[in-house]
Amino acid sequence: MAEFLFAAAAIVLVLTGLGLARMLWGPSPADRMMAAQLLGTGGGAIAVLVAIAGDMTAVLDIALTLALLAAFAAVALTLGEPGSKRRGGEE
Amino acid sequence: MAASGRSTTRAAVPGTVVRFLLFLLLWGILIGPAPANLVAGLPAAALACWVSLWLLPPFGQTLSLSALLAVLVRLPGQSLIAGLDVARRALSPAMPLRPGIVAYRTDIPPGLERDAFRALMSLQPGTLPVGEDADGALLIHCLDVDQPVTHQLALEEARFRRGTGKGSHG
Amino acid sequence: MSLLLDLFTIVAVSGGLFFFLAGTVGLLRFPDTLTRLHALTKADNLGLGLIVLGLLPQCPDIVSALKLVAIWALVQLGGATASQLIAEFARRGGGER
Amino acid sequence: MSLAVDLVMVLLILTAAVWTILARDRRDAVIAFIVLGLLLSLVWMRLLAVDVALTEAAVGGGATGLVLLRACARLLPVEADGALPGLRLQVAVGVLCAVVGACLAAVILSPPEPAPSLAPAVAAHMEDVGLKNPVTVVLLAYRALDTLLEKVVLVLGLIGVWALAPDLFWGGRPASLRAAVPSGTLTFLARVLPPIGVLIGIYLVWNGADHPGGTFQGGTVLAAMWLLVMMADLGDPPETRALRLRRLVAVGPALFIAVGLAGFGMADGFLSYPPGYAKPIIVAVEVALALSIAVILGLMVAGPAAKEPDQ
Repeated sequence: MAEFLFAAAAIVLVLTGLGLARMLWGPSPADRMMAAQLLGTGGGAIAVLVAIAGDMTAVLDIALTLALLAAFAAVALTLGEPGSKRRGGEE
Repeated sequence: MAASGRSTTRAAVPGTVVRFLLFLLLWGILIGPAPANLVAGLPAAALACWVSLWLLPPFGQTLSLSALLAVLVRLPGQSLIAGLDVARRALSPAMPLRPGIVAYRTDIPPGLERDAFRALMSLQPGTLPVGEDADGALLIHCLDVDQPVTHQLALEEARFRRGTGKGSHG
Repeated sequence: MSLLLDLFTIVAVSGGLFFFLAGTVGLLRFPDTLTRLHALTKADNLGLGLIVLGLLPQCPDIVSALKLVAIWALVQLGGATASQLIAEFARRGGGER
Repeated sequence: MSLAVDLVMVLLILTAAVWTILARDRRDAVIAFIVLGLLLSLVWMRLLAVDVALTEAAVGGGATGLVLLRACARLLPVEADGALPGLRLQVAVGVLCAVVGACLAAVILSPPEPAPSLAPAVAAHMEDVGLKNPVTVVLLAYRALDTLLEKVVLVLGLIGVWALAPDLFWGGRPASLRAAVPSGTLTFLARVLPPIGVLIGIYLVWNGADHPGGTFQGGTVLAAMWLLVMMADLGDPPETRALRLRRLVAVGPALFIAVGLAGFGMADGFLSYPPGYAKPIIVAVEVALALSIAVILGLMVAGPAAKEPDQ
């Protein structure tokens, strides 16, 4: 069973990793941020799989921290906003 | 949380106790049942309870726990339908999408209650709240505007309002 | 019994993988920002949910099982709010350059 | 199988790292850096360094994005002309970075064989301290001086940030962190999440004595919750001259130093603990440090005072 769960974690890594293409393509910061969100959820999934498969319950705390802070990158996005219009005129 | 919401001060006490116990329960889930950890668990739960009371003062209105539970119990099922819906559209070669924004007028007053409803909406199949228009109607982005979205949302709203104790008398 | 539980785990975790696949495909294929957000929130949240569900029978004790459920609940809350925050941001024009 | 996983991780890390450098837009670079942080957390998990993975998840997932995106917002008015540095400067910076990178690579790729390790020595003396997490034992017992100086550096960093304030504003409030456009979603999150985050932050600190976790992870989570509240406009950044605030900033390092000095009288010297009391002392120091770290990190993101102090 552990073998299967580790393999599943590897597959989640590959699948969420493919989402990084969105980080490269964009076109907007919102799209790029989605790659980070995807990796947050995927990272949580990988952590729970590894924790149970490897019988390392401490790893669950990584998933817990990732889940707790899942929305923070999206929240932080609003911080950079006052300049977003100026930014557009610049290039 | 308490059944008698008429006097907020009297209702606040059991509400506070319930919150404290819930945080203590969460502490137990985090660290395990060993009683030695209560040394830190009791002050931690008290602090969390204090933060929660500061950020989210006890409601002056009655909540129907059973109706709220009914809303929460539906979440996993809704999540399944929503995921299947997205998967079907994403994986089908033709990619059937008719995305668009629908304005949905809600009776839920602005504030925490409406924000909670919006969070619930974003977990529903095919809908994602993206803001409000000048008149205060919710703007809902839909994967398929041909679906009876407003009808479905109205049903959800009725369920949600039963949970917050306003459904029965409008 | 244990065989049945293992089967349940394999089915649920595989289902979770399927939805992670669907989410990534949607994120890459869907034509515009807001539509892609649907793929992100809904498919991946379900993916994580199914993986958590599948892992429940494999948990060494009840505490870690409850912790898994707490992780799932936090991800639901995070997904529900993050998707709206990104949507609001994109609609205000922060998305375009 | 495991080689393939490693290759995938390396590929993803390199993608995120290179994109962080190549991205033209500063905000795009920050987003790539957030992605890099999440990936690093997974790498540390793969290396079974759960403590480090936790730190990276908390810092990379919560704090870095906030700090850097806030910096982006502040830099925009300053660099509105958008002039790129001259070619010669670009080349010079590039060459310097390449040299540093090559040196680091050389150090990492050529360890003595077998790699030096003090792990057996730590494992042999774990019982003397009474904690079960070897990382915490090293950080707070054997290398306590490093840990102490790390925290003092944080305080110095905060003083440096505060010193950026004009004289007129000294002691006043930092600029509001409020989002440019108020959002009900943000308010909702900031009302619901912080109590849970406070509990999890305390858990990470408390659990750190015997299991992976610890002051920095917990402190970062607490700081993130405080920042969330400030961003949702449910609380303003406090006046930097507030005595209570400054006490919180100082309490962790001060207690640590006090314990260190007490070591002269009660044990073998500076920062040594009296036998039998190591665990309670370390836990008390950890709690105070977590509090200080949370406040310091929050104040660092909030930035220097931007208003005159209230009369």
